[in-house]
Amino acid sequence: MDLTPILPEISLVGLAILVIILDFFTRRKGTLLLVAVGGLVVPAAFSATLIGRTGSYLFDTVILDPYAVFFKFVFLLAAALVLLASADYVDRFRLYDGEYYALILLSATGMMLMASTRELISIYLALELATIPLAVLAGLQKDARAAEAALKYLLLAGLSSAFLLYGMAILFGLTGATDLVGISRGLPEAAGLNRAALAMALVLLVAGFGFKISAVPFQFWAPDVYEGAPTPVTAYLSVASKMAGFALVLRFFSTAFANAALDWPLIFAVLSVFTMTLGNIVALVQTNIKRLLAYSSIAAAGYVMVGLASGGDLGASGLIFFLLSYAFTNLGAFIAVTAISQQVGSDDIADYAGLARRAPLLAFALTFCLISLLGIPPTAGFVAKFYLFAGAVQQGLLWLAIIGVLNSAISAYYYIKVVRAMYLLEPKVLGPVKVSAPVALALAASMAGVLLVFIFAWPIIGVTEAASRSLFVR
Amino acid sequence: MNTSEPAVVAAFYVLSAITLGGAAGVVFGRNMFHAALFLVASFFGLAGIYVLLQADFLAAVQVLIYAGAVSILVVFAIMLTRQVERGNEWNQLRVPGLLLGLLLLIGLLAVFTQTQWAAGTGPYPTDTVQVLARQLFGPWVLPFEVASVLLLAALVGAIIIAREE
Amino acid sequence: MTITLTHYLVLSATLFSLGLYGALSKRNAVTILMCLELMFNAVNIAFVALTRVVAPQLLTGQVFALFVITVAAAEVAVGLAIVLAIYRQRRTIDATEVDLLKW
Amino acid sequence: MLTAIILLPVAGALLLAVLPPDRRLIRAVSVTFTLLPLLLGIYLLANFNLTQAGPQFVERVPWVRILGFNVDYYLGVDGLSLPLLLLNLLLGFLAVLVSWNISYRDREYFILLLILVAAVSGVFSALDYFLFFLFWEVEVIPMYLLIGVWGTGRREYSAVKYLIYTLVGSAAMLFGILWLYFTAGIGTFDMLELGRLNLAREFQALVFLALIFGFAVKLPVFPFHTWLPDAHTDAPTAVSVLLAGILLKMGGYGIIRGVVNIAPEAARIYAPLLVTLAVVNVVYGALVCLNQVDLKRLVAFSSISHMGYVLMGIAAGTQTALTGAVLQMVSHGLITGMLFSLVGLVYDKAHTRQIPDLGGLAARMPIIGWLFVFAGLAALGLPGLSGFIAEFLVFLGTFPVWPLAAILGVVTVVITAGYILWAVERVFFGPVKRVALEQVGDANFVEWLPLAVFAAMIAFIGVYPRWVTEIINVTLPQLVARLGG
Amino acid sequence: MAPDLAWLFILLPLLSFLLCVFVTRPYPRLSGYVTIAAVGATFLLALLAFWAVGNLPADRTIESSIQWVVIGGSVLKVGLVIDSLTAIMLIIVSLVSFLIQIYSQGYMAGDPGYSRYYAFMSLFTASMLGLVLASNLLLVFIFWELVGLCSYLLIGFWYQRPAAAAAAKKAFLVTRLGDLGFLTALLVAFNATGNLDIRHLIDLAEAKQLAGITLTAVALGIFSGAVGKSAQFPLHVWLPDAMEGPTPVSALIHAATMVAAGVYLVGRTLPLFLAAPDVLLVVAVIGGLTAFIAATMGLVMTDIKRVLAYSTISQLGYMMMGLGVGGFVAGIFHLFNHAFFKALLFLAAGSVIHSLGTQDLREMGGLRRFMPVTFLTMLAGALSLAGLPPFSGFWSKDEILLDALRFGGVGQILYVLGLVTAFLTAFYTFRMFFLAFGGEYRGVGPAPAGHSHHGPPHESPPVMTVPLILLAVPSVLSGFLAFGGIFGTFGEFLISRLPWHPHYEPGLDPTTMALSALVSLLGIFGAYAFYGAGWVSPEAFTSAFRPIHTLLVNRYYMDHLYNWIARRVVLGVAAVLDWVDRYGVDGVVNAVAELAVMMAGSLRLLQRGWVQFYALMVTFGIILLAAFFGFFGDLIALLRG
Repeated sequence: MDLTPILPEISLVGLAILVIILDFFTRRKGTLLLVAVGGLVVPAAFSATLIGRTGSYLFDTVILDPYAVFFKFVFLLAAALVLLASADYVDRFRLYDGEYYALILLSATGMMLMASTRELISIYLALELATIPLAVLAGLQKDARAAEAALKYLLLAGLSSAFLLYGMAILFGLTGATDLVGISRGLPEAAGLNRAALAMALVLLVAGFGFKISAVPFQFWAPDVYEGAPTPVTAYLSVASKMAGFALVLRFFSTAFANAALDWPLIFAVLSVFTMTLGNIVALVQTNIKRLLAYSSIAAAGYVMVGLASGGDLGASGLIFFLLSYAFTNLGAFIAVTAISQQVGSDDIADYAGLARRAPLLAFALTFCLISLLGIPPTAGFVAKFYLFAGAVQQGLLWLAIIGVLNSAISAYYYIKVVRAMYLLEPKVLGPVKVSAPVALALAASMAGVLLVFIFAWPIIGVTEAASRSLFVR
Repeated sequence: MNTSEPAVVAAFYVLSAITLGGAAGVVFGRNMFHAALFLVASFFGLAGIYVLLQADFLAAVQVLIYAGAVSILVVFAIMLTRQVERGNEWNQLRVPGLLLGLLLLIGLLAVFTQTQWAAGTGPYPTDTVQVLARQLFGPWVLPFEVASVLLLAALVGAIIIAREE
Repeated sequence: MTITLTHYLVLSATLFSLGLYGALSKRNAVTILMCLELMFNAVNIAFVALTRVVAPQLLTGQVFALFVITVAAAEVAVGLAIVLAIYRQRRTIDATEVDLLKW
Repeated sequence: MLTAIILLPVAGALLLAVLPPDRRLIRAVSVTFTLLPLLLGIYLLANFNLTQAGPQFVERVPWVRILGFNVDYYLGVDGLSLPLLLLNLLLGFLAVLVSWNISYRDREYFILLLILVAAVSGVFSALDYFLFFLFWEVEVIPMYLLIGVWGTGRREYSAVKYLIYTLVGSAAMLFGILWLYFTAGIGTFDMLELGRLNLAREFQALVFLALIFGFAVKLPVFPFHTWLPDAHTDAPTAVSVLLAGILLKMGGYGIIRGVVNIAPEAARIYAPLLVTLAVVNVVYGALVCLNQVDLKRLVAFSSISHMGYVLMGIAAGTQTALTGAVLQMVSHGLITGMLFSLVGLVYDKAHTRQIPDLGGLAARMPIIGWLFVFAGLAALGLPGLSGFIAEFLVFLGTFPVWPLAAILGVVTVVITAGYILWAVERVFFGPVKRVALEQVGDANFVEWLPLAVFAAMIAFIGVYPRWVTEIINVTLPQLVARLGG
Repeated sequence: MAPDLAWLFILLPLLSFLLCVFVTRPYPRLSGYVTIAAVGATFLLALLAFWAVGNLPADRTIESSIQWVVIGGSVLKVGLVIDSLTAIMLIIVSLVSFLIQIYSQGYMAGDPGYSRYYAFMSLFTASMLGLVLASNLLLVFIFWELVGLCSYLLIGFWYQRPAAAAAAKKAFLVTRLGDLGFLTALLVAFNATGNLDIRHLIDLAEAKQLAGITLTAVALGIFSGAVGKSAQFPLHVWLPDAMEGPTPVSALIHAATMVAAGVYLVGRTLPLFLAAPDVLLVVAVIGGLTAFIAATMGLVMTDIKRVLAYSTISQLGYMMMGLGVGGFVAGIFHLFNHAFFKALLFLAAGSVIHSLGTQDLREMGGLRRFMPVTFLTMLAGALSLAGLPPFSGFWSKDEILLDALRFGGVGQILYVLGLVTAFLTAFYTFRMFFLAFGGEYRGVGPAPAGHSHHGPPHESPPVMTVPLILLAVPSVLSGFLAFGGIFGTFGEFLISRLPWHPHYEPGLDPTTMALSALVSLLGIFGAYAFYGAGWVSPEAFTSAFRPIHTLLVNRYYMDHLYNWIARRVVLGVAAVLDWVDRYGVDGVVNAVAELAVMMAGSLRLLQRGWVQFYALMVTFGIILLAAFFGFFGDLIALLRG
């Protein structure tokens, strides 16, 4: 049995266990972090050895293709940045910092598997492995809000899982297969009378995945959980978890329903409209930065679904590129928020007043990320937006593209509200804001990412395009 | 699996009644402890259904994990939260919840009653444990391992969440 | 009178809907978790029943159900832990009162 | 060369970010890094080949070659863009001088100013639609901050309004660009290449609307103009100068290069609509000016009126009218830049811009007063100054096509004269109105130096417009041929 | 004379303008000298040009032009031409300007804006010379606007006086109203011919190659400009107010030269009018009407400069009427004569004002004793204006009346109107004269600020009186140019070197001469009766004609009407539009924003923080989607083809 395809995951689990064990022996602040972040080199190295390999392993439960490998790296990177960003935050749950790091790593393992499997049972387990640690992480802080966030996350995750499973059961019943390729082979035969069953399965699957990617109307948990969870966890939720969801959804639908006589992109097109519009509009009236970013990330999910709806190579490539750009951008934003709230002691946008004078670099970093979210150059977000909507237009989804671009214009209003607070208002309190080295490093890395993805957009698009193409190769 | 053996038919209906009755007890019961007991009953009913379906290993697992472990956890939680006196109240969504539940049920029934399911080949094994073992440690070894990691994560998580400072 | 696959599926659907109804309309968080468990069990019935028809030799559905049981157990464990945490913080596990985070 | 013009201010901005925040150093760097591009621009002008219609000083590097996506780093200037590029460089330099007295957070201010200038240079030199859009978008945030942080009055409202309007416009534009790209199907964003196609009439008619919307907001065209008075009024002086002087021109330039040239048939279809809007702009803007009590707001509305002539010229589509339109953009950039600088000085010294609170200032600040009269006369189209010939060419070119519009434009000249002279009378003439105004001083050297440059340029172009029209007419004939006019 | 030398006419004073602005501003006297030198030089040049034109072969002119703007096939040229008309105009402008610049040294002495005054004066002279030299309509228009600018700047010279500032603005706006027509005429002409060269247009018009509508539009447009510039009814209202400027400015710009530019322009383009007889008739009627109306208003003015201003309007109407009845030579001759005597009258009035510090006739009187030179020179000017033979005004006025008579039809009515106007002119001229110089001094208080002189009236310094004397000479004698001169009579010279051949029929009509001399005498006598001898009380007389008097004093309520239109209508519309802009157009925008926020406000209510509600929504979503896809799936598939 060739285990090399899952060596990154195995080593990641090993790292998580190592961190937990080390936690018993070391009390020195920083050691664990160093081990957790530094240890990521191992899975990264293993992933690197997988570059260029394609194929199906471990009884077809693991897939290796550029798509999977690409996402392995992205999740490792996201995990690393989130870990770094947590350096100061973990003081709030000092006792459990080892477990905190370990759970992040375990969740990352689940995400990596989500991107590299195409078999229902594995998908389900990978999904749960990614989800359950997140519920714990959300509730790690011993306060009412964190616990509430965890409860909401867990309950709705459970409900979604139930729907998802039901959908999978129907698919299984229709085709007798659990691997997506087998399902796609079986589906055309299951047409005709079974349309209703297929539609029901599709809807249930969308509902199940919709939770992960926070698509309307399955998005309700997001703002509450984002607000209540520790900010680095929020970052992780909004970036890594969502990316994993999309990575899975894209592979799932483009593989399983490739031959189905069912217009599944349409469902995403419709949801996309509602998702981005709701996200953007409700964000207009938010006063808490984390909630604001939560709604913004709902809106972003709407944009990504434009890529899903577009289908085809360009759509998929646009989606992947958008996710990458979004990863750096949103991580950057949340890391900045983490650093700021650590000092300012509030997530209220009003308390960001005059931040540009107290912490010019931090304010600039946040602004830069917000600009990227808004899709204005010179940031990754600009290219991502352009590229994503290009896919929609290419596929003739003009109406969707129009709604999309208009939405992105609306979003300016609330992003700029934050910029306004930081730059236009006078500080209420004076005094500089300090940022610890790991957080600064994470922030710098995110910003570099945002800028570099913009500058080297085209080589990177080459990669995303290869990744997307590998999805459609049978 | 289609069978018209009277004993099986009767068993099916009795077990279904137990299962659904137990579930209804959970939902409609007024007392939390009763609800937990109804849950156990429902789990047992399900185990019976599995036996009817000749999934004996699964029935055993169902009894062990659900009727045993999960139920005990639930009872612990009920006792620890000391909310028994409030009973098992309804919230304001009683009517819309019922409506939506019924709608979903109608949809599912509509699907289930008219779908042509895929036709598998081959006989049903007599010894399901052996087949399951081979399957679990064969094709589904990865999920199996993932499940173990998942349990580890849940274990760690449950401990640190539940622990008092 | 013949017991067919459809019978089992109807049982599954009914149990699922019942569980959903409970999850939607009961106040107690523990009850909600219990109802979730019922829903997972309903899924399991469907898997186990279906596998006899669509993959009788491989028992895929039973394998699936086994994993669902495992995951559900893990989920309920974490869930109950969280309920305890909520109770410690808020002295209530009424889901309608857990609404600090909104809008 | 063009790259250097674009990147030099960016380099200046970076330098400012790392250098110590010393007042004199900041100004030295800002002046240097706006003057150098200006000198380079003058070098371009000197070496511009008046017989070559296509773009010159071309820099073209393939940038993307993926999945039918071909983007080039493609810079170049032709007769259409060179005057506007130079205008931008000049105004950028002058804006630094005008900002000399900024003391609040001056380092950030100049950084943003430099980025703004660089972005606009990019817009005027980009020949690839993607690149054009990129530069177009870069400008938005610095402008928002400049208005929002250093503005006056309802600066936050105005800044956000500017931002939202611009972004809604550019959203439509983004859609239009993509649609154009995929429908044209030649796999390039090259604006000139796209401008040689003959796209289907129906498609032109639709994509025209999407593309022009963004530019129309910027120009601005009624009824999308209401951001302008607010933004101009509340922006700091130098930013108003750039906003009115340059950013509006991006709209006019964009319409010519990015819309009309690519969808000429649609331009013919929509010409009645455009010319109607142009007349509304001209007349409406002028009339509303009469009711303004804030001097700066008055100048802002006058911009709406004057930019209406640009739209009129474009709608007419004859060579004369288009020459007039482009010349009007250059001329208006200078005139309004000068007017805003002057209003800024008045505000600095008298601490109010409310016309009823001012009066008799010419006696206290003769330089400012008479320069204001000069600029006002230029704005009302006095022959010998640049505004006249530009508007005259627009009229001349429009009259054969849309006689009524041209005549309405001519009539508005009186209203223009009315609000300008009335404002001059109320602000500068008559006895000194309040005791507080007795003490106000006149402009010092740094203050009147940019004004002198403005005045010289206005007079120079007014007396010898061929200097500009020759350049414009190197490129225009092709466009006119496409328009069939 | 080399054709390109013509540009010197413009460049010399322009240079002086630039010098005054940038170099000699701190040294006022120097500015004066520079200007005087420059204008003097142009006068010499004008003489040279006159001599050169006179020696040209018949029908030849001196021309020089450059291509100003070239756009594709169309070329905008600007060029200068010196022909006989130009030569005459050059002499008028440069000579009057020269004398006035000298005079101004005295009048403006000590004014803080002395340098500015001379700068503007230089600019004006440059522009005015450019205007008369321009060979195409575009350049005419350019200088036309520039002289308007100088008029604006000089009326508002004492800008600290609200009245001056308002008058300046009014002058600019009202003339610009007329210029709209002019500009439109340019558009029409260029569109029709692709050329704005006057000679070209005249050739086309004479060859009947222009469509009637085009011709009418162009002629009407040009006349509209002339109405504004030459203060013809109904745009005459700015000129009386323009008297707020320094008196030498009034003399130069608002009497001798700029206001005559309208007449000059109509004269220069007269063939276009001749080819469009309807417009020609309009010119004649408007001219006659203006002459009469202005004269009536002149009767009741108490401000010495305003009397002169109305007389100017009236005389300009006379000239316009002359042109309108086809009397090219008569009109231009009157322009020529009027330039001198009206400049003289203004300067003399300026001398009075300078001495007394008031412009109010009621505060003057008996000045003949204090200011003998002024008295005598003003008498010469007044007699010329009144049209008494043999003073210059008589001869040209007579020719105009004769041409009107010859014109026939409406011309005969205009003839009568002209005679009545001549009577009125003589009356109000001498009313003014007697009020100022006759009787006893009625002056009171000290001179207002700005004038340094106090005490009793006194004669002005020589720097002022010498120009008066020099101007008195042509006022008395220039009429005789009708009978001979260096290059033939005025008329012969005028028509000899033009791009077209005006109809000119020299000759005198004894009846007309007698009639006009008689009405002038009657007018003077009447004025003497009222104001010189006091036989009739003016007060009693006016109270007898109270309504008419009120109407005249209120200037036919025309200013009221214009003010009402400007204040109520234009500003009212502006206010309404501004309101619409703020609350209508912008209101929609803000409403959209409000709507979005409202939507946000209601949508966020869904996010009520209650997890089961979320679960409910999820379920609801599933059911909706299922319904959508289950039931409408086929429909959608159908719709999407």
